[in-house]
Amino acid sequence: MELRVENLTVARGGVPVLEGLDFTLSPGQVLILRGPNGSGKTTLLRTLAGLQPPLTGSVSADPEQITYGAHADGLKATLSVEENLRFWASVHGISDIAPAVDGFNLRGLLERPSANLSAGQKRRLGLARLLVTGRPIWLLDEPTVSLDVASVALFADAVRAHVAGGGSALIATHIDLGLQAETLDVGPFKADVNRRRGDTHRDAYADFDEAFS
Amino acid sequence: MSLWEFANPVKFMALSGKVLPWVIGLCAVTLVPGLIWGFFFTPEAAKFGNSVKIIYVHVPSAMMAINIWVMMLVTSLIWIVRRHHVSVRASKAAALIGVTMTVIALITGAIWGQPMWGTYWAWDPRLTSFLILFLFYLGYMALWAAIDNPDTAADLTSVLCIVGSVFAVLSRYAVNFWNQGLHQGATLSLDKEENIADVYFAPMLLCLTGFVLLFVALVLIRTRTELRLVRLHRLDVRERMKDA
Amino acid sequence: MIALLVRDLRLAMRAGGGFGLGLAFFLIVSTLVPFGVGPEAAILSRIAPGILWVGALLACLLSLDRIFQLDFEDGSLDLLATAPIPMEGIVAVKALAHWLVTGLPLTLAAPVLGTLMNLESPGHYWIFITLLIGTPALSMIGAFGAALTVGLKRGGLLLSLLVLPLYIPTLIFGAEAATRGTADLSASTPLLMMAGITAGSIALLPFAAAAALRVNLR
Amino acid sequence: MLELGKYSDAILSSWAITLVLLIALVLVTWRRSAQVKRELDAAEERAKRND
Repeated sequence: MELRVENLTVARGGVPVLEGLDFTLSPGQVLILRGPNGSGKTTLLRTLAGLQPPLTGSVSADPEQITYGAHADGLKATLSVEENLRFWASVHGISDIAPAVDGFNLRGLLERPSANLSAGQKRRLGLARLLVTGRPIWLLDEPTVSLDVASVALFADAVRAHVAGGGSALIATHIDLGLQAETLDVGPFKADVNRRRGDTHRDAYADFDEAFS
Repeated sequence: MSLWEFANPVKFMALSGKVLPWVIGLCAVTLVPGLIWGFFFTPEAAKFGNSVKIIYVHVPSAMMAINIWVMMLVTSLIWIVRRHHVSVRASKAAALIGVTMTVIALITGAIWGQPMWGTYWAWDPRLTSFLILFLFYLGYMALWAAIDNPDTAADLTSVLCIVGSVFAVLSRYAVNFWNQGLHQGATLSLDKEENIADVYFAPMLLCLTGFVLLFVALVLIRTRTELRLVRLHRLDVRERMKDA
Repeated sequence: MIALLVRDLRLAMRAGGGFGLGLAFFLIVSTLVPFGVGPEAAILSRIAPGILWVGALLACLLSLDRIFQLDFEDGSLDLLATAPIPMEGIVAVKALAHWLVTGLPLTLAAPVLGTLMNLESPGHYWIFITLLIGTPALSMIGAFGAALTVGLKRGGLLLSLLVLPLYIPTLIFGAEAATRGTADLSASTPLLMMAGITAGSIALLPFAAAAALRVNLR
Repeated sequence: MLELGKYSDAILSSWAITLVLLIALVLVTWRRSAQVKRELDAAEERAKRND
C-alpha cells in the first residue's frame, strides 16, 4: 500500500502552513520528517491521517491503512497495561497482543495500572499500540519523546521489523534513530502567509482577502 | 448571474454598501410614520380599549422573533451545504436582533397581559414558546462567543441551529399539548383575525414593513461587521505566524 | 464497538463518578424538595412525578461533559477517529455507555425515591416506565451537546445552557405521561410522543454529533 | 395630549421599553461597526507596512 501525496496544502486554523507537498511513501520505506517547531509537521501528519481536510491537493491512501501515533498516547490511567492494549487490539479486530508486548518489553508491566507507569513506560505502551492496529502505514509524531536509549533501540527495531514486513513509516523526529531512511525537510514547503490575489493557489478564504484588498 | 454570487464576500460588501442607505431610508419612512400613526391616531377597540395600541410593537416584534430564527436556520443550512461565508456570518449577525425582538415580544406581552388577563405571566402555550425560543437564542449566541476559531464556530453553531430548530418545533407541540393537559379550554392568547379591523390594519402594515426593513438594515450592517472581523482575525493569524 | 462499550463501562466503574455521583445527586434533590415545599403528603404526591423527572434530568446533566472530554484530552478520541469504527458508531456507543451508568440507575432508583415523596401506588410503575423510555433520549441529546463543546476549556456551563432547552420536549412529555399515569388517566399520547423523540434522537443525533466531533478534532 | 385612559401605564411602558431596546440595538450595532472598521483599517495599514 503506497501513500502518495500530490500538491498538498495543509492548514491550521484556516491558514495554510505547508503547501505544494509532493512525495510518495512506498512499502518498505521509512521517511523522516524534519523541520523546526511549529513548522506544521503535526498538522501534516493529522491531515494525512484524515483527521482534518487538506486545503488543496490529494492524499491517495485508504485511511483504513493508516495509523497515527500522536503526542498523546490515548491511555486510560485506571486501566492496566494489558487492558489498554487489548482495547486497541479489539477495536482493530486483532486478538493477539503478544508481539506488541514483547516488542516493547512490556511483559513485566502487564498487570500494572497505567497511572503507575513512568513517562517512558507510557510511551512504550503508546508505541506498542501501533503493532496491534495491524495497519501498514505508520504516521508518528515525535515517537521517542521521554524514551531512554534502550527504549529508542526497541522502537527502532520495531520500525525495522515493520518495514521489513512490507510496512512503511513517516516519522517526525529530531533524533537519529539509526534507521535506513530518507529525509523530508518541510522547510522549503513553508506556506507564504503573505500571498495576495493573483496566485495560483486559492484557499477557502481567498474570497475574503479579495474583498478587502 | 446567479443568486449565489451575492454569497461571495466581494460582491456582498460592494452591494450591501450600495443598498444600505436605501434600506435605512425606506425603514425610516415606514417605521416612523407607522409607529406615530399606531400610537396617536388609532381609536379604542371594543375589547381592548386603548391597550390595543400595544399591538403595534408587540405583533411586529413577535413575528420578527420567529422569522429571524427561520432565517438563521436557512443561512446555517446554506453554510453547511455550500460553505458560503457570508451566509453563516449573516446568521451570527441576526442572532442579537432576534433575541432583542424576542425580549420585546415577551415584555410587551407581559405588560399587556396584566390589564387583559390580570396576570403578567401565564404558562400559555404561546408565551411559553417564546420563552423557549429565547433560551435557544441564548444558547446559539453563547456557543458563538465560546469558540475562538471562526470556522469551527461557524460549523458548530450551524449544527446547533439545525438541531435546535427541530427541538424548538417539538417544544412548540409539547407546550401546546402540556398546557391543554393542565387547564382545559380557555386559551389566553389573542385572536388576531377578529381584532384587526381596517382602522388598525394600515398602521400595522406600515409597522410590520418598518420592522422588517429595520431588521434588514441592521443585519446588513452587522454582517459587514462580522466579515470585517473575519478578515481581522486572518490578518492577526498571519502576523502571529510571521513572528513564529 | 463492543470493546469500546466495555472499556467505557469499566472506566466508569473504576473512576467512580459514573454510578455514584448521579445517583447521590438524585437522592439529594429528592430529599431537598420536601424541605422546600413542606411535608404535606397531598402536595408532595401531586408534584412527585414532575420532581422526579426534573431531578433525573439534572442528575443526567451532571456527567455529560465526561462523555467525550476525557477521551479528547488524553488523545484517545484522535485514535478512535482513525480506528475502523464510524464516528457515528462511537457517538452511539458512548451515549449508550452514559445511559447504562447514569440513565438506567436513575430509572431504577426513581420508584424508590418516589416513596420519599408519597408517590401514589400506580405512580411507581409509571415513573419507572417513563424514565426507562425517556432517559435514552436524554443521554443521546446530551452526547450531542458534549460533542459540540468538547474542544472548549470551560465547556461545562455552556453545555448545560445548550442541552437544557433541547431537553424541554422530552421533559414535558415524560413528566406529563408520568403525572397522567399516576392519576389513572390515559397516558398513551405523551408516552408515544416521548418514545418518538427517543427513537428520533437515537436515529438522527449520532450523525449531528459525529459531524460536531469531526469539526472539533480538526 | 392624547388621552390613553386606564391603560396608559401599560401602553406607555411597553412602548418605552420597545423603543429603548430598539435604540440600544441600533446604537450597539452602529458603534461596533465603527469600532471594527477602525481596527481593520489599522490592521490593514500594519500589514501593508510589514510587507
